Order: sequence, then structure tokens, then C-alpha cells
Amino acid sequence: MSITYLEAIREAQARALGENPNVYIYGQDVGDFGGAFKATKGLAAQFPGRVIDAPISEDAIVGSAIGAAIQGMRPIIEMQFADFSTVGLNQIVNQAATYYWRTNVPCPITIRLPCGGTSGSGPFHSQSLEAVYAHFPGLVVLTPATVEDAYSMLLDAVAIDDPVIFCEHKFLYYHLKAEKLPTGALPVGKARIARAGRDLTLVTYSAMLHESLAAAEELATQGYQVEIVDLRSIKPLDTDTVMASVARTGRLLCVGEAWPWGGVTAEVIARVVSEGFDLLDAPPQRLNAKDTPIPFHPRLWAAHRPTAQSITAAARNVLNY
Amino acid sequence: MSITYLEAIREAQARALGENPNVYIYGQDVGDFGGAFKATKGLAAQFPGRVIDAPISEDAIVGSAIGAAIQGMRPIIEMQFADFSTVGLNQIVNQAATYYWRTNVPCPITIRLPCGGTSGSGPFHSQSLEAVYAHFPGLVVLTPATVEDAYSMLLDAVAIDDPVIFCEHKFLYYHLKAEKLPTGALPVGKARIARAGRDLTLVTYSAMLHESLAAAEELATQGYQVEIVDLRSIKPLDTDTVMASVARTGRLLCVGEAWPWGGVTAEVIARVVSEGFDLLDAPPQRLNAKDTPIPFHPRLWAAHRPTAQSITAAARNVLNY
Amino acid sequence: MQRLVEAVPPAAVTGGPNDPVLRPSALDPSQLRLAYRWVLLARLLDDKTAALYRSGLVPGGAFLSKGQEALSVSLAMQLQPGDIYAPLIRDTAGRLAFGETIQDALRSCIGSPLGPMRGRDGNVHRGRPKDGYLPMISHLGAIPSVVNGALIARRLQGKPMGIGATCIGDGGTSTGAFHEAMNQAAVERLPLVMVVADNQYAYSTHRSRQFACDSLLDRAVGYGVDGHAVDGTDLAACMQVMDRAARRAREGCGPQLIVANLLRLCGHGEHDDASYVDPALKESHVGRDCVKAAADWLIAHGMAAPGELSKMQTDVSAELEKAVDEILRDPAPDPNVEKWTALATAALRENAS
Amino acid sequence: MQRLVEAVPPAAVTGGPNDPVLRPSALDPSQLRLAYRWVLLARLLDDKTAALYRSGLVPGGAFLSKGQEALSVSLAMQLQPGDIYAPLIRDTAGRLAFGETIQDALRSCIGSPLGPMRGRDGNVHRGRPKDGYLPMISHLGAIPSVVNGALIARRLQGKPMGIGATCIGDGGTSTGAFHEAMNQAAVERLPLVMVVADNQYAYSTHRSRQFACDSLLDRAVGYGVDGHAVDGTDLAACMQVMDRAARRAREGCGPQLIVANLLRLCGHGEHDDASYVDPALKESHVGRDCVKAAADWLIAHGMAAPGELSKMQTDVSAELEKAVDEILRDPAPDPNVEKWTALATAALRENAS
Ligand SMILES: Cc1ncc(C[n+]2csc(CCOP(=O)(O)OP(=O)(O)O)c2C)c(N)n1
Ligand SMILES: Cc1ncc(C[n+]2csc(CCOP(=O)(O)OP(=O)(O)O)c2C)c(N)n1
Ligand SMILES: [Mg+2]
Ligand SMILES: [Mg+2]
Repeated sequence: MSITYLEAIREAQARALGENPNVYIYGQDVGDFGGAFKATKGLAAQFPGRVIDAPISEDAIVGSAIGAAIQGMRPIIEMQFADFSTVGLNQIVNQAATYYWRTNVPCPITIRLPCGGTSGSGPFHSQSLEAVYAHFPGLVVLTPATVEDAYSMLLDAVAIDDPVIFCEHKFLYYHLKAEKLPTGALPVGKARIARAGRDLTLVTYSAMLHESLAAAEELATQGYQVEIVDLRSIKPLDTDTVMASVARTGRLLCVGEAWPWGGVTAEVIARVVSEGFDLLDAPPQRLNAKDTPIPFHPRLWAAHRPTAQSITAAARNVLNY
Repeated sequence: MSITYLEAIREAQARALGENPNVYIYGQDVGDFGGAFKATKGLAAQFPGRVIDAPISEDAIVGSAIGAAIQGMRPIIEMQFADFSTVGLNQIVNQAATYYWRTNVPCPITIRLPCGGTSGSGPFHSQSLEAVYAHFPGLVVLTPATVEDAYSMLLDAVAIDDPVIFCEHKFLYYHLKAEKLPTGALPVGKARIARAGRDLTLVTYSAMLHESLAAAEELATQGYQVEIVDLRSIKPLDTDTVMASVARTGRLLCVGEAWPWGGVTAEVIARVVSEGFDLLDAPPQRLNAKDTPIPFHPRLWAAHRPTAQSITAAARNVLNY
Repeated sequence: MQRLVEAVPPAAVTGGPNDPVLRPSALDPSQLRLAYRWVLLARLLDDKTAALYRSGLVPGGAFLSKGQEALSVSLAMQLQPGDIYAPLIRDTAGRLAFGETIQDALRSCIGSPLGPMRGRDGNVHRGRPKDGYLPMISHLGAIPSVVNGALIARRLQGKPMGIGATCIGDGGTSTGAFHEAMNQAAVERLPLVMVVADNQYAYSTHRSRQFACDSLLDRAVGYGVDGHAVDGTDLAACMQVMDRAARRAREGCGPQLIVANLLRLCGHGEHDDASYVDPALKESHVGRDCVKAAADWLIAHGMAAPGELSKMQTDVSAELEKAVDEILRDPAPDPNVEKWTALATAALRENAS
Repeated sequence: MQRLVEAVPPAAVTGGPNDPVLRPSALDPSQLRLAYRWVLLARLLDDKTAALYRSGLVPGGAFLSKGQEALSVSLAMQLQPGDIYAPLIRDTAGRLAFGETIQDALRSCIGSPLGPMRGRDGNVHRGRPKDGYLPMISHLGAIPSVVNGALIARRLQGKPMGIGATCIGDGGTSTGAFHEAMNQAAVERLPLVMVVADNQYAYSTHRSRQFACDSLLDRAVGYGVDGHAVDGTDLAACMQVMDRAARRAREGCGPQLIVANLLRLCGHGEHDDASYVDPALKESHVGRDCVKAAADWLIAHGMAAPGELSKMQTDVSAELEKAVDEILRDPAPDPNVEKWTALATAALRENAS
């Protein structure tokens, strides 16, 4: 048996629905159709009345999830694409994220954002908005990079008493496969050493983990041992694990698919240098997408985001400093 | 004569309206009423038909400005509070910001965001959202800290061919005064040394400039010479000026009123360490608001944002490293 | 499907004996006297809030409900335990009738740590979600969909749905969020009672710059919901129309849109002298004081004696003064004991600052 | 103010001789033949796009207009130089009628650097703003307010306003952005011609899960704008209703809302087999093919001879093949010559990456 990242998301939702009667799913086309990406395929039939088609009203979709959450439900919201969450952003950052702080009443919502670039998807179906949500207090922002994490962290998300932005990467949906679903997992909020190495700490998350792993393979053939930290959660951000790795390697490269300004990579570097400046033997570097909208044509897109090749080059610069 | 920060904003708009027939102002209550803060006072009478009251429709307000801009107009949009711009965010970041890149047709809009905290304003009338807008490609984000910059940079904003997020700080509206309006100004995009010093580079912007200047005064009495860089523009960000200062002082503290995660302070530190690591004699530090919504009660609010006192303490830590 | 759209012209809402909609005889005098007590208390509480504001005890601003008391109270008086109530900016009267204490109201205005918002939020941004009493955020239009969600929760939980009641201004109807929520409620056929207080202005902006239909009631048919017009200056009319709307919502007739005409009898906030309000409007029917009109009406219809009402005023004032004395002894919030976290989940907190 | 709200029942829109709204005699046969030429070309262009998609030459997805051609072309044919046109996802026919070349259309689909979007954006996200032809972004509802702004610009510049024409689906009307824009247009009394293509589904979601009014036309009165219903499968009816709506907009009667009934005769995109579409709908009047129906109608009313139409088909196919041959020789965009900046202002560019 083998299971894809997308199937893991479906299975996690099936399990959450099965185990907790307060869980329901709400989003455009999530019902009989099973969602634009089929992440809810079959669930409407399996859980009648609990997988509900929404009108094209992202603001009201999130708003209603808030109302249901404070009444004891555990809504899972599917945005059709992360890009469209900007239309519901106000409810997310100003109402859901502040609810507990204002009222002492928790607001447990899981907002699934199918995010990241895929070939030919263009500027409005490719965005990675994790840094935008992480900037606002009151949200947990998860960025699973593996099939196992997609499954276990989605279950975590539903169990967490705070609003969770669950950034699932569309590029990984079909291509990433695992043997089976995990039985245990790291606690949510903890980063993971995805590959051990002593020469360079490469901090990354989501789809860029796989580009980074490929880069590390390439660099290994050249004698460099790259340690890769998969953040898993970008808010909270597990600075300790990153710092411990930098303490071992003395070098840091941060790689993210999102835009550079104020992104995860900037946040990681700011933390590492302010708390672990003396651990560093070389200037920490970051590699992100270019600071333009995400291009439609595959050739432009391939040059816009980091790839194994550009990561290899950036890593070599840090290694050779 | 003396002129406030708020009056400077009014005067800049009056001049822009007077000099360019394509300029108009659109926003809630900006007409005869002169705006919630009186930033457009008298302008409707002086420029009939060109200072227009809008319905409570931030999305359509920005959307219409885009349509007017690509037809040759130079709209100035007043959001009643920066906090409410989240409702129009999609039009700003996905339509205005991408317009030139997609079509080669410039989209010159100035969006005025009355931002930042004032006592008793609470979680929804105090926000500083500059980092959110700076994360998206295609926007210019300006953060004037002085009466002179409020005036000259607003004129710059109207002249710029790109959408500009003009973050004007409400705390400075009435309290900050200058002798007269400036006749010249630094080019937009350039930072300014607001105070020279050789011991520490303190990078800041907007209202925090004044808290930082007070901290520098205090530290001067203790024999420390703090150099203060007022960023003025946070996107583009004048890394050169910051770096030149750090080259002189070897120490860096970044202060911002916004939330920490992915804020201006993280971006500045990431840039300085990746390009000027060897210039630093101590770990760069940052000081921001706490990572919670902005509290209503003045005593909580005073503890939530950086103040001269907490800046002094943070600076002393860096100085004593 | 047949829809009820009642466009009662304001003239008919003043309660003539031949008006089929509004018959004083159909009203319960004790309910009306109770309603009057709440609007009176609300008005006095507003005056007190303004006084505290002027003496510097209220941080930020003071936002009063003057002119909207009759409308506000009549919605809240329809609510039963288990219902959801999400009032907006000018609902002092409804909040009190729903069960909010004077102390909670005043504590929110001064930012007391003993109030429901504990100094974190203030003034009209208050509520107690556990009691079905939802706090507003400032962003207009953001609340109705939250009420929808609370009702959806009950449907999913198989609990009695009750009804969900909320309010918005003429200006708030221009928000996309309001539209999405109304449409969502209609699609889900939720028992949402949505009151639009058309008080002629949104801050300084006249309704003619806010919408182009003759009455916002014209929106009901477009959402496919029942619509009710009411004279918001007339307490008896408001009580009867709300009674019918709430009953229809409870009976499964789906969302109810009530549009009331009235005038804001104060500034947007106490910082605003409202000099932009057309004097002719103040002189017109829409500008009459609903609290005074209610007193006159009760007396004229023999539902209360003048002495009864002045005694009520004395009692209510004493109650108010007592509460003020109490809350003015509250401590200020202490930043050193404040937890400074926005997360409910302790394990996920970090202290980046 | 008096408002025109025409709720023409679909039955009346098929063009019977006694229908006061639709009289074939009022139609200009040459205009109808021209319209037919565009819908035919649009259909063939869609088929070609699908073929290119299947052969892997179209990145992303292919989004076709099948079933919406008659509605789309009749709006665009009302437009004159200086007007604003902001088509949406299913406006292949209108785009062509407005003056878009086949080359521009195809180049956008393959992401050619020689197309208007230069490979940066693709498929239906195309336009040439300098020609008054505005490109859509994906976010539904985000375009109508942009059209409003273009019209406001002309008013402010003292130029002739022309009209602004745009389209949205049944699903798109649920967005807050759509509501804000309609209301804004009404308040500003702009010559906006807003076409709602109610094609029964938004992706897989049936209209019954999208709104609760009987027809989206019921929204017109709530915005205070003129409303027009039309059978979107009937080219002649569409031409007449659009003619009237555009004329009223030009004459200063404010925004015009047209609601058309039709069925999407393809998947949401070419990846979608649309198996969720109710077969009964396909068999019903709303499911008939507007292109075929138009041909039948032209012949039945003596406005075109069968031979004329098949010659048209031959000509149009040849034109299309020629364009395909041309664009398939285009180079791919080159990341090395790409400027990689989102800013128009060279002095403000920086290269953080
Ligand atoms: C989305 C949004 N935009 C702007 C504001 C600023 N604002 C606060 S109250 C107000 C006027 C509200 O008018 P209305 O809805 O008619 O209510 P009223 O004050 O008349 O009771 C405005 C514009 C806001 N709160 N939310
Ligand atoms: C704000 C927003 N939310 C979600 C989507 C995803 N989406 C794209 S098309 C579509 C369905 C549109 O349906 P409709 O408006 O009826 O147009 P049709 O496709 O039927 O022509 C959806 C949900 C989007 N583009 N924008
Ligand atoms: Mg109002
Ligand atoms: Mg549709």
C-alpha cells in the first residue's frame, strides 16, 4: 500500500470526523464533489450533513466557523486556494485570532490553505501566505512537508484550541507518497532534523524541504554534509532545534518558497543571530522566491522559486565562506 | 507659524490637488466632514467634486481607485483606520500590486493608512500593518516619522507610478510640530541619519523614532552615543544607509511598534547579517510590540509597545555586550 | 416559495386603531413598561458614560445609543435563554434587556480588569460568549456570519436552534461581509433576526451616499428572506414587529430582515458634535426622541401613570449611581500580571518580542 | 425615483411575435449574422484550446465558454470605442467581438511572450488596459469595482463616460466584493452594465446552495438599479436586451443589471467532466446549445441561408488554423531576459531574493 500527501489529508479528516462529532468541514465544492483537489472525496457520503458546500463567500465562511467554534464545534475550513484566503483574511486575523485573547473563550478552527506553486498556476493560484498569517498574534501556522506530517499535524490542528492555519502544499498533493500512515508523531510546534550533517544548517519547510534534500544529496557528492531542519510549524517556531543545529554546524541557510520581505527566512535569521550570534562562522543567508508575483509560464516559474539547483549554489556560497 | 504632522498631510493633499487635475481623494467621511481625523478638512470646498465620500466598502474603494488609476488618475485613498484596510487587502495586494507586472500599465494609487497606537484605541484602531503590505511584491510602503516627511513623502507617494501604502502615524497627528513645511527632501526610498553616534546603530521608523530619540538622549547622559537611522521607507528598504551606519558602530538594535514575527525589524536584521556580518561586534537585537492584540487600557497599552524606557534598556544590553 | 415582505409605511406605524399591523390592544402592558424601564436606564447609562468620558475616566471614545433605544430593546426582549445575541455599537438598551449588568457595561468603558473584557478591549466591544452574548469587533459587517455559525453549530449538534439576533447600521450594509452573511443565512435558512438601524447617517455620511434603493428593506427579496419595516422611534411598533419577526424565525421561516427608520440623537462618538445632521431631519418625525415618545405613548394609552414613570426614573437612577460607585473603586489592569499571550494552548506559546 | 425592473419570464424570451420585448423585426439581420460569426469562432476557438490543452501545450488549465457565447457576444457588440470592457472566465465570444485577436487569446493560453500577458499570467486572465480591455484577476468579484473606477475617472476628467461592461457568474454574486461594487455603482449612478450569467452551477455547486432568492434579478431593486432578465440560450433575445440595457446606461439611467439563465456546456475547466450536472437540466430549455439554436433561428427567420452559415464556418475555421500555425512558432518566455521586478518606478526597485 502507498498513500499520497493528499490522501493523508483526506484520511486525517475522515478520522477527525469519525472520532469527534463536533468536527465538520465547510468550503466551496467540498461536499459530493469532494473538493477542487479531492481532499474531501467521499466524506460527504460517509458523514452525511457534516461536509457542507459553501457559497463563494470567504468572509462569511470564516465568520461562521468562528461562531460554530465558540459554540463547541471544531470546524475544518477548506479554502479552494490559499490565494483566496485574502478575501477572508479580516475574519481570520481580526476576529478568530483575537477571540481567545479578548474573551477567554477558545476559537478552535482549522483553516486549510492549499498553497504553493505548481507549474502553470500563475499569480493567483500559487501563493504561500504563511508569513502573512504568522505576523498576526493568535494564530498557529503549520507547514507540513511530508505525508506523515500532513496526516498527524492535521489531526493536531483539529485538536488545538486555537485557530490554525494549515498550509498544505499543492505540489506535494499527488507526487509525495509514503508507505503508510504514521502511528506516532513529533509534538506540534517542534522542528525535525530531516537529514543530519555537520557542515551547514539548512532551515526550510513545506515543498522546499524536498528541493533542499535534493540539494543536500548533490552537495554530499561534493563532500559537504548538510543538516536539514524541517520547521513543520512556523508559528510557533522551534528556535531551539534550529539553534542546536547551528551550534553543531556554524553555518545557516534558510530556504522558503514565499516572497523574501519579512518571510519565514527573515524571521529565522533574526532569531538565530540575536540569540546565537557567536555560534556562526559565516554570515547566515536566505533564499526565497523572487519579489514579483508568481509567473504563469513554467519556464518563468522555475526561475522564480528556489530549486535544488539554486539551493545548491546558495549552500555552496555559505559553505565556502 | 507652526504646523502639525496632520496639517502637513492636509497641506500635501491640498498641493497635490492644486497641482495635478488627476488627483482626487476618496474615502469614508473625507468630504464636507473632512475625515475622521480632519486630514482632508476644507479640501472638499476648495476642490469641488474631487474629495468624495465613499460608502463603507473598502474593497470597492480600492477597486475603483485601481480602475481610475489605470485611466490616468492619481487617487488618494483614505482608510478610516489602517486596521480596516484588511477588508480591502485583496484589492491592494492582488490587484493593485500586480497590475503593472501583469499588464505593463502602471497603477499609481496612494493608500493612506492612519496607523499605530494611541491611548485607549484598542485592538482594532491601533494596528501597524506595514510588514503585511511589504511582504507582497509590487507595493511601495512609506512610514514618515516627521512633519517634513509626512508632507514631502505624501507628495512623493502621489507622484510615484506604483501603488503606495502611506503609513501615517496617528500618535504623531497632533503632537508632532514643525516650524514650516519643507522645501526639499531626501529622495523617497532613502533612509536618514536622525541622530549621529558612534556606539550603536538604532534602526527605526514612524512613531518609534521619537521614543528612540528620547532613549538616545537618556543614554547620552550615560555616555553612550547612539546613531539613529530613520528608515522613512520600509519598502524599498535602504540597506546601504543602515549598513554604512553599522560599519561605523558595530552594533545594531532595531525597534518597531508592529508585532515581531516577520516585521520590519526581522527584515532589517536579516539583511544586515547576510551582507554585513563581519561589521558586527555584538548580536543584533530587535524590540517590538508584544505578540498579542493591542490592548485597550492605557496601562496595558504602555506595556505592550516599545517605549523610550524599554528601548533604553534594550540598547544598553547591546551596548554592554 | 412564498415570502413575506411587509413594507409598512412609517405613517402607518404610529399605531392608529385601524392599522392591521399594529394594535395597542395586542400589546402586553407589563412588557411595554418593562421595555420602557430598559430604554430609560439605557439613556441614563449613556448620559453617565458621557459624563465619565468628559471627566477623563473613559479611555478612547464613548459611543452612545441615543435614538436607538426603542429599536434595540424590542429585539433583545424577544430573546430567550439559549438564543444568541450579538449587539452592535448602539445597543445599550438591548444589552441591558438581554441581561448585561450596568457594572459590565461601565467596566468595559473604563477598561476595568473586573469587566468582561478585562481592559483588553473596551467600550462597545464587549460580550460574554458563554452566555450567548457575542462581543463585536470594530470591522463593520464582521458579526452576522458569526451568528450564523453559532446557529449552524446547534443544527449540527442536534440542539434546539433558538434564534440569533444582531444589528447593523445603514452604513454597515455597504460592507461585503454583511452581504455574504445575509446570503449565507438565507442559503442555510437560519433563524437569524437581522435588524438594520437606518439612522440616516454613517458617521457624517448621509444615507444618500451609502445606497441607492428607496429603503434597505428592498434588499430582502434579493436575499430571499422575509422583510419588515418599522418606525424606529415608536417603541410599541418596534415591540410588535420584533415579536412577529422573532416568531417567524423560531417557526422555521428563515432569516428575518427588519429595517427601522430613526435618527442618531448624538454624535458618532462623544468627540463628534454631529453638526452635519440636517436640522430638518431633527425636526421631522424621524428625529423625535423614542424614549420620550414611549413615555407619552404609555400615558396616552393608559398603560402607565405619570407617577409610575417618574418613580421608575428615580429607581433606575439610584441603581445606576450605585453601580457607578462600585466600579469606580475597581483597580486598573496590571501589565505585570497580564499573561501577554494570544494563544489558548499553553504548549504552543512562545515569547517573541 | 422610478426604476425599471423587468422580470421577463424565460418563456417569453424565446421571441414569439407577440412578445413586446422581443421582436425579430426590431433586429438588424447583419448585426445578428455578425454576432453569429463571433459565437461560431468562439466555439471553435474553445475546441482548439481544449485540443492544445490535451496535447500538453497549455500550462495550467483550460477554461471554456461553451453555452455562454450568445450572452457574451451580445454584451460586447454593444460596446463602442472608448467604452470599458472587463470580461470574465466565460467570455471568449465577447472578447473576440470586442476586438481581441485569436492570436492574443491563444498566446495567453500557451503563455507566449508575444501575447498581452507575456507568459506572466495566462488563459482567461488577459487584457489590454490601454484599449479599455481589462484583465481579470482570479478572485471573483474583484473586477466590477475596477470598472466603476474607470468610469469615475472619466467623470472626473470631464470626458465622455461611455459605458463599462462586465460579467460575473451566479457563484460570483455571493462575494462581498460584488455587492460592494454594485452598491458603489448605484450610489455613483455609473453607466455600468453588469451581466450575471446564471449558468446553474458554480464549479460543482448548484445555485440552490448559492442563493435563496428566486432569481438574482431580485437583487436589482435592492441596489436601486434597473434589472433585465434574459434567456441566455437565445442570441436574438440577448441582443435585444443588451441593446436596451446599454442604451439606458448611455442615457444616464445608471447601472443596469442583466440576469441570464443558461447552462455551462462544459466542465468548470477541461480537467472537470462536470458529471455533477443534473441530466434533466441538460435536456431542458436552459441546456440547449446557444450556438446551434442561433443558427436554427437565423435560418428559420430568413436572416441567413444555410449555405451562408456553412461558408462562414469554413472561413472561420481557416482563420483559426492560420492563427494557430502562427502562435505555435512563438518562442517560450526567457527567464534570463525577464526583468523580475513588480515596480514601474525604476528608482525604487531593489533585488531582495
Ligand atoms: C469595515 C469598516 N470600515 C470603516 C469603519 C469605521 N466606522 C466605524 S462606525 C462607522 C459608521 C457606521 O455607520 P452605520 O453603520 O450607519 O452605524 P451608526 O454609527 O450610524 O449606528 C464607520 C465608517 C469600520 N468600523 N469598519
Ligand atoms: C474569491 C474566490 N473564491 C473562490 C474562487 C475559486 N473559484 C473559481 S471559479 C469558481 C466557481 C465560479 O462559479 P460562477 O461564478 O458561477 O461562474 P461559472 O464558473 O459558473 O461561470 C470558484 C469557486 C475564486 N476564483 N475566487
Ligand atoms: Mg447609521
Ligand atoms: Mg456559474
